[in-house]
Amino acid sequence: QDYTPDPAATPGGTITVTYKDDVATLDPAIGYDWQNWSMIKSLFDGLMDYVPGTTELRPGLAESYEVSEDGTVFTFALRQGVTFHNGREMTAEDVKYSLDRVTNPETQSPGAGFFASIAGYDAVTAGEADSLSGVEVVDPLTIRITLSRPDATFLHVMALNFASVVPQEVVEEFGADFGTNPVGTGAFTLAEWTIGQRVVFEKNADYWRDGVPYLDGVTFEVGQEPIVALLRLQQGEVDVPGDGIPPAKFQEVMDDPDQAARVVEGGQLHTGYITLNVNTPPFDQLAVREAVNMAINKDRIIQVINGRAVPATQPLPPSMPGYTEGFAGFPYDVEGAKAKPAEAGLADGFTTELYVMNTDPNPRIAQAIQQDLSQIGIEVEIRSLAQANVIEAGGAGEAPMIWSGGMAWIADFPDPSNFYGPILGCAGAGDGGWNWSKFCDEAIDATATEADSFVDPASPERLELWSQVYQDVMAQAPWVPVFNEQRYTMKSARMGGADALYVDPVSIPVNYDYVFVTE
Amino acid sequence: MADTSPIPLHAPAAPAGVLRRLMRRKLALFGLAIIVAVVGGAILAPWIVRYGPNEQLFDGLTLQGAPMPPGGDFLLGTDLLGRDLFARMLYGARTSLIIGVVANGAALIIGTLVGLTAGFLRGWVGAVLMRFTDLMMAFPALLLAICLAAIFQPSLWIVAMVIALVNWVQTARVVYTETTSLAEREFIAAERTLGASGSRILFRHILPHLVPTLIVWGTLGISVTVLLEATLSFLGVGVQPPTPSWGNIIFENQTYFQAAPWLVFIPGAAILLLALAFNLVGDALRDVLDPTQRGRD
Amino acid sequence: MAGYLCRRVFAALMILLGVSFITFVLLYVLPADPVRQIAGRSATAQTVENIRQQLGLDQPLLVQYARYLAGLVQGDMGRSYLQRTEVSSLITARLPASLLLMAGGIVCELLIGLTLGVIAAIFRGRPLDQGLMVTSFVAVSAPQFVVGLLLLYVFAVQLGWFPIGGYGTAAHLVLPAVTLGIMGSGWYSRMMRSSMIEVLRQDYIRTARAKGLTRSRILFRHALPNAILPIIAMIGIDIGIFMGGLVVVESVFGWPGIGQLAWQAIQRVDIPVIMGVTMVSATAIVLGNLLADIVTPFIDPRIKMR
Amino acid sequence: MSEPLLSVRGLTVSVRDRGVLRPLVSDLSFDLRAGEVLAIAGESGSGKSITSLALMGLLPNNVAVTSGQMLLDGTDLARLSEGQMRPLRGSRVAMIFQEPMTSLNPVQTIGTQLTEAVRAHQLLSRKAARVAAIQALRQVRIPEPDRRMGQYPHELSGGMRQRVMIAMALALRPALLIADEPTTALDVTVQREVLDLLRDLQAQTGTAIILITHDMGVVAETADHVVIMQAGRKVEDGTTPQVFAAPRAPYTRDLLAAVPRLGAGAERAAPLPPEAAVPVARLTDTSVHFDIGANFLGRPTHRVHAAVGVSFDIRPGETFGLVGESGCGKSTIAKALAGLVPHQGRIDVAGQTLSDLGAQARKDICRDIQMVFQDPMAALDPRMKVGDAVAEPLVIHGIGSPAERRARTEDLFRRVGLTPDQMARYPHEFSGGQRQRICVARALALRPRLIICDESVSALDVSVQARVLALLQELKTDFGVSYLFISHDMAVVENIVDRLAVMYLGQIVEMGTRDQIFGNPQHPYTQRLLDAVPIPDPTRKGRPYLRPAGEPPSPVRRIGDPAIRVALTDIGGGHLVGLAQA
Ligand SMILES: Nc1ncnc2c1ncn2[C@@H]1O[C@H](COP(=O)(O)OP(=O)(O)OP(=O)(O)O)[C@@H](O)[C@H]1O
Ligand SMILES: Nc1ncnc2c1ncn2[C@@H]1O[C@H](COP(=O)(O)OP(=O)(O)OP(=O)(O)O)[C@@H](O)[C@H]1O
Ligand SMILES: [Mg+2]
Ligand SMILES: [Mg+2]
Repeated sequence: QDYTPDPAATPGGTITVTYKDDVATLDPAIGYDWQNWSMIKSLFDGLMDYVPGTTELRPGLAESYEVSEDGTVFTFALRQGVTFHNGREMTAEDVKYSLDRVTNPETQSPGAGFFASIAGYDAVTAGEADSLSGVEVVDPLTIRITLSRPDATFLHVMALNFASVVPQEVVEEFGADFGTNPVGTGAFTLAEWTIGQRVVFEKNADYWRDGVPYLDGVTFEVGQEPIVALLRLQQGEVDVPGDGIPPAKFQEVMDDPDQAARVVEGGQLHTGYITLNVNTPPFDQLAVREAVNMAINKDRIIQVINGRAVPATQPLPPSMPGYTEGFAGFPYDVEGAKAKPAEAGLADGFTTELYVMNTDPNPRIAQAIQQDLSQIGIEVEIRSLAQANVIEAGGAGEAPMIWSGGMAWIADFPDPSNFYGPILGCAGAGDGGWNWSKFCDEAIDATATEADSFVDPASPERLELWSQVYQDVMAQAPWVPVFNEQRYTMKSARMGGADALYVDPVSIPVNYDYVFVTE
Repeated sequence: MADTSPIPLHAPAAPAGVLRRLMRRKLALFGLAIIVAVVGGAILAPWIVRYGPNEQLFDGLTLQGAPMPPGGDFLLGTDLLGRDLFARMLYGARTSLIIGVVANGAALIIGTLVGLTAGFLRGWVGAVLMRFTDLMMAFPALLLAICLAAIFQPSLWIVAMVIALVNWVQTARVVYTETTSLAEREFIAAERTLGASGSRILFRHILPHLVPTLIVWGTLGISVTVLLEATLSFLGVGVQPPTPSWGNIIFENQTYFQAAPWLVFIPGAAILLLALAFNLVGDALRDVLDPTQRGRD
Repeated sequence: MAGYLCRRVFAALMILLGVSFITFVLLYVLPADPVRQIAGRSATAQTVENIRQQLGLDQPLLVQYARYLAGLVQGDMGRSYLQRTEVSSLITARLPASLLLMAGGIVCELLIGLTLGVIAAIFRGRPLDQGLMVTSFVAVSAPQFVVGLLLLYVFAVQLGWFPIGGYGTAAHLVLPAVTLGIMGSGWYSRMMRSSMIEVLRQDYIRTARAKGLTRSRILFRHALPNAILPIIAMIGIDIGIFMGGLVVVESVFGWPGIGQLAWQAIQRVDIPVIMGVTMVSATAIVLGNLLADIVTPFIDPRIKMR
Repeated sequence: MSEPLLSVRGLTVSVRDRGVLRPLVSDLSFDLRAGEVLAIAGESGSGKSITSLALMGLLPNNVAVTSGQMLLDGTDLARLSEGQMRPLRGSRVAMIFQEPMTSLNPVQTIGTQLTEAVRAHQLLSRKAARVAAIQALRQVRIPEPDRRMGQYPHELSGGMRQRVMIAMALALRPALLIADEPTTALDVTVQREVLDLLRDLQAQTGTAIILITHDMGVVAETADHVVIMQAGRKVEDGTTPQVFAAPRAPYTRDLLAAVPRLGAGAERAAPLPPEAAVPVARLTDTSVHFDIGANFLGRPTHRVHAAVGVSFDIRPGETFGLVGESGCGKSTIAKALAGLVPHQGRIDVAGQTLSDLGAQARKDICRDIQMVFQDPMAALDPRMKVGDAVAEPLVIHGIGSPAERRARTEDLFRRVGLTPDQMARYPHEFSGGQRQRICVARALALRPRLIICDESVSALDVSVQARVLALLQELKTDFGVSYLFISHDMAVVENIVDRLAVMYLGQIVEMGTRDQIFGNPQHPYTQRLLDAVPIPDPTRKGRPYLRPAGEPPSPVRRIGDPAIRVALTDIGGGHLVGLAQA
């Protein structure tokens, strides 16, 4: 058994979770924000899954799987007797349909790109085929997936929400409205959705995993200002504030021992960084980029956000495999940083722009960065804009510097490769790509490809290669990794279950399937 | 305003009289004192403050990152980045004066001009102007502001312009209504028979009668525009950080109204005082300038 | 009357057409690409292009606009880029809450504003009047977010008189409506004061006194209806101003209205939703003005509908 | 003799002006018995209205009774608090105000306003109050009282409104009725009716009336006793025949002398100015109409035929009169001539046709035609000093240097009997007569050839009226201006005009020289106008007046339905008479 159930867990009870934003969609092929990510996880299942509260893979709808020697053929044996919420039994046909659907351009899935390694993907994207040639139904309970190239992360991909199994007849019935009428195989079913007010989940009594979920239901109340949600939590009306503890209340909560005891802290696969556009002078000069790296007082920035983070030295967060322990990065050294621009012939300093998303605390962090850089003669003008405008400027390569906060990379799955391709590799450096540094080093790209071609994602050589990739990247300093944000959340007194479930790295903010109430 | 004739009919210059009469009103003096203090503070800020407005002071934050309350080293406390609030308030007065007085004033002028012309001209010019006003009124002002500010790079003057461009509409409506009824008055017909040109009638005879309304709208508009600027900052299209303005100090810190109330209530009080001060002076000015009001309540 | 209405409705439609066109153009030139948002961060250039084509965003502006209008006429406002839900269903789900809140806000601001204005007019020039003047400026200068949180904290959390945010019962409505109405009440009290002072000077008030009517009857039956006339036109204007306030108030109180929808859409450049909300709010404003124009003749018989 | 109903003893009313008490009415005493009519006459600003407001307890905030008594049935009204006074108002003492147009609440129906007056003092059901109200309306001879109850003030003519006011005042049968210039704002025919009505009602109900007026004709026809006031003091009192027959105070004598008397003008027969080659102004078949109403396309449905086919000319140095009752189109003609409203037909001013003129020429024409409006307060910008107002036309036409303009303005002020040091004051600081003189000065500033006087003296009291008329005469001889003199007061007209036209429903029904019209009125309408004029001679009281049946016909017609034209025929010597057509 990969997971030992909590002996104290008792079934029954419902909980209330609040969110500021409305739930966008519950269609697993489309939902891609951290709010609906965990909801979809509880409504749907994929072939693969994670051990609750960890980043460890375990089989999901697949009972078992086999990988061919060269790592390009995956054969999954499905569980028997798994039914969708509508009562129909799930088969291999459904798995194939689901993978075809998510890659079909008409679905407009933002996750389609994850499946690029499956054979026939290119034909589907180009509109030449309706169906992935690499996905074959062997028999109703067996499915075989052939990759066009080895992909060490493929099992993680199959654990993504995008790979969730959906029933064809329901999708076709609702068409584009499947997102508000989701039917899956998950631990919960959707009972009610009142737009702008609440989404209610009900326990799936026929869930294929025994004993879970514990809760009879979960009510998500949306449109709640985080600060109000916390007030309600303090009044006992809310069990989990989905948006976490608002900065304005953090100090108050931590100063009260009773409340502080209910705060849960955990790492997350997140890095906050500044991109330096390597195509824009003077950031095209390494010395300048190094100077910026050395000038940032990360401790002060962390102090400004009430110490809710740890300083970062490299792109990967510490809990990610492949993280280089002991890598010093660029230490804070104002004097050293002052000397650098002179090397690049910019002794008098220069003026540049820093783009930042306009929600607290990002503009504050930008101002701290601004002050740090002014110490070494770099005058920074801040462009505090709406998210969409920052992404646009970053994609178009117009932004010399961007503070990533609010749009930052939170890993889709716990694998080092997830922090490279689109944001540091050549693939994302094109116009509109998410590689806002526009950093593109063929040699490093080659190493990354090599690392991804391993069959075993956890093999030490592979992790070694990734460690090397990120060290090489840092040698070129296209980024200033600033901090790795810690996740702080709170729960009501009646909530039970291990703390890890509340800071579940893949199921933020709560793993609804495994938490329970104590009264 | 009433004394618009170029003929020096009187030896004693009118302005001096107006000023003297203004001076006699205690409330007006109080208002004037506040305005002078704010403007003076804004101009002389560099010589008054001990810290720069954007200086993030090491002592300005506790180890946990909490701001300092007023008193002690920092007269009005510090903000969430450890900056001296007093310095930010003084420098912020510059921005807020530009928004609340210049942009709001511009909006008032545009609104008045549009409302006046439309109300007076009737015909197709008036119709077109009023339909345009109706359209602008139906248009969500905030959206327009966001789009304009996003299309141009946001800066103080762009923001001021945007605010002026979206805020004139209500004034125009109100002025329009008043102008149409004024234009019906007999003394306007009398002016016409004298051969007075349209612009003369508008500016010499109708405009002065709008002064009381304009004072109410103008002074209430100060708070509204200063807060609108802050809303724009909040939406990412306003005055860019770290430039302080009273409005954006409030908006940056509004969720902290319990943890650090001074960051919200001090700038809030400042906006209120400024608007009040202008109102006091405006009210007094109206009474002094309007001969028909003298002796009445 | 019917002819008057026909013409007003036609004018209103023209205004809505104008609003839709301007909004469309502004959103078109806005520096943010909705397709990027849809496609997600790992999308290839090919995918982005595909989506752009599917949504018709590669077409010239006028073609796009014509398509939008054609849809609009059939009641189709398109689908949200981000939620993939029909805009019309998003709006219909949220509109009643917003209308309720707006109605509550208007009632509050009128109740507070007119009362204070009348009191100030009666006590004009005295300390009470001056005190009310300061109050009205406080009302206008107070940022709604802070006001909302303060009210929530005091009346819901501390005193427990009202629920902490949410939607449903009349008790839920009180605090948001007051928050929304406070700013307007400042305006109305100023307007009402001057209007009332003007009316109290009129000859017919003297006539009423000469008839030996009681003070309250003179005030409420003779002065008030006349003083309120110039205010009615303001209520039409107000709906426009409220749209901005809705965003803030709805988010503080977790009120499921279109303000929150608009806010999210603007943050993420969800063009069909922005267009939809704009059209709905413009319609509300135009209707509000129309209503004000229709109501006025009932209060003031001198005004004919022409 | 019985006890007086009202006894005013040593009444002094003062205003607190910048901390100083200034008396407005000093030491006023008079008695009034039940069933009597007391007239208070005197020039504008002499304290008549203040006295009546003091009686009602409705003085403005800064004005108060400082000494004296006002005993009504032995109760001193001056000592009553507001709370004690309120029940008396309306039930014991009622008042009719000067301005019928503004004294009724525009947003309430006549019925509501009447019944509430009744119910304020009597415990009556709504229904009973309504019956009482309808009864009151019937009493003041308003046709169809039931329907009127549901109408709003603006739907009634001025005369009707004043009747409603009277009905309201009389509904509770007060012991004392104060009527403050109840007919000044009405035209002669209506004035006539209202006065007759008051007199009849008084005879029926026995209410005592205080009638405030400046019209000695009205006094002579209505009052039993007269009090003459000047500058806040009583200068004379007595029974009406006494005062008229043997005025003691010089002021009374002046006042009586100033009263224009019908027929007095005939003695002053002066030669008509000769017909010139080019008249100052000539109207040829001029019509003016206003379109009102709207169908669903926004097109108008009805047309007000305010002036129809009007033709006349004004010779240099002539005073041409235009008479007719309210709404007959007199002002419309004046406005068309001044270029304020568009017209059909042809108007020539000093040989130029108005409709052919460009903007500049139109402006220049203003130098030839000037207008003096009816209400001088309304015609002056309240926010402009009067000196600036008079200099304004000079500025507009760019005449002279500032110093010259100032000199000319001072000169104009002297001409109209004001002093140059008054130039720095604002209009509200003058009396009505003075304001009108300011308007005349402004009209004269450009030395025009024609001055249009639209009811310019109607609102002024007799003595001031006489002064303004004298001024006009004087200016005519000095500058040779012509006048278009518009009035509804036949007595005034007879005293000043050379020729006149009588208008009815937008058309001229009779036109000729003064002698022709007043000596030999032909058209029935002209005759009615003449009959309505009150005669300032108490010995000739009780002259019968034939009331026309119903409301006058309306000038409003459907579009496409042209007005019926009146054809004028010359009955000799240029005396044109219109024949009423079937
Ligand atoms: N509220 C006031 N404050 C100061 N002076 C006033 C006020 N009301 C009236 N007066 C003055 O009192 C005097 C008498 O005014 P009142 O209205 O009684 O005159 P009147 O005889 O009725 O004149 P008219 O015939 O023009 O109505 C005038 O000189 C006027 O200026
Ligand atoms: N702008 C207008 N629109 C519509 N009707 C009008 C307008 N001006 C005047 N009238 C109408 O034209 C007719 C003539 O009006 P005018 O003012 O010329 O009468 P008047 O003889 O001067 O009356 P008064 O003695 O009351 O001044 C009236 O029935 C009036 O209601
Ligand atoms: Mg009077
Ligand atoms: Mg007239």
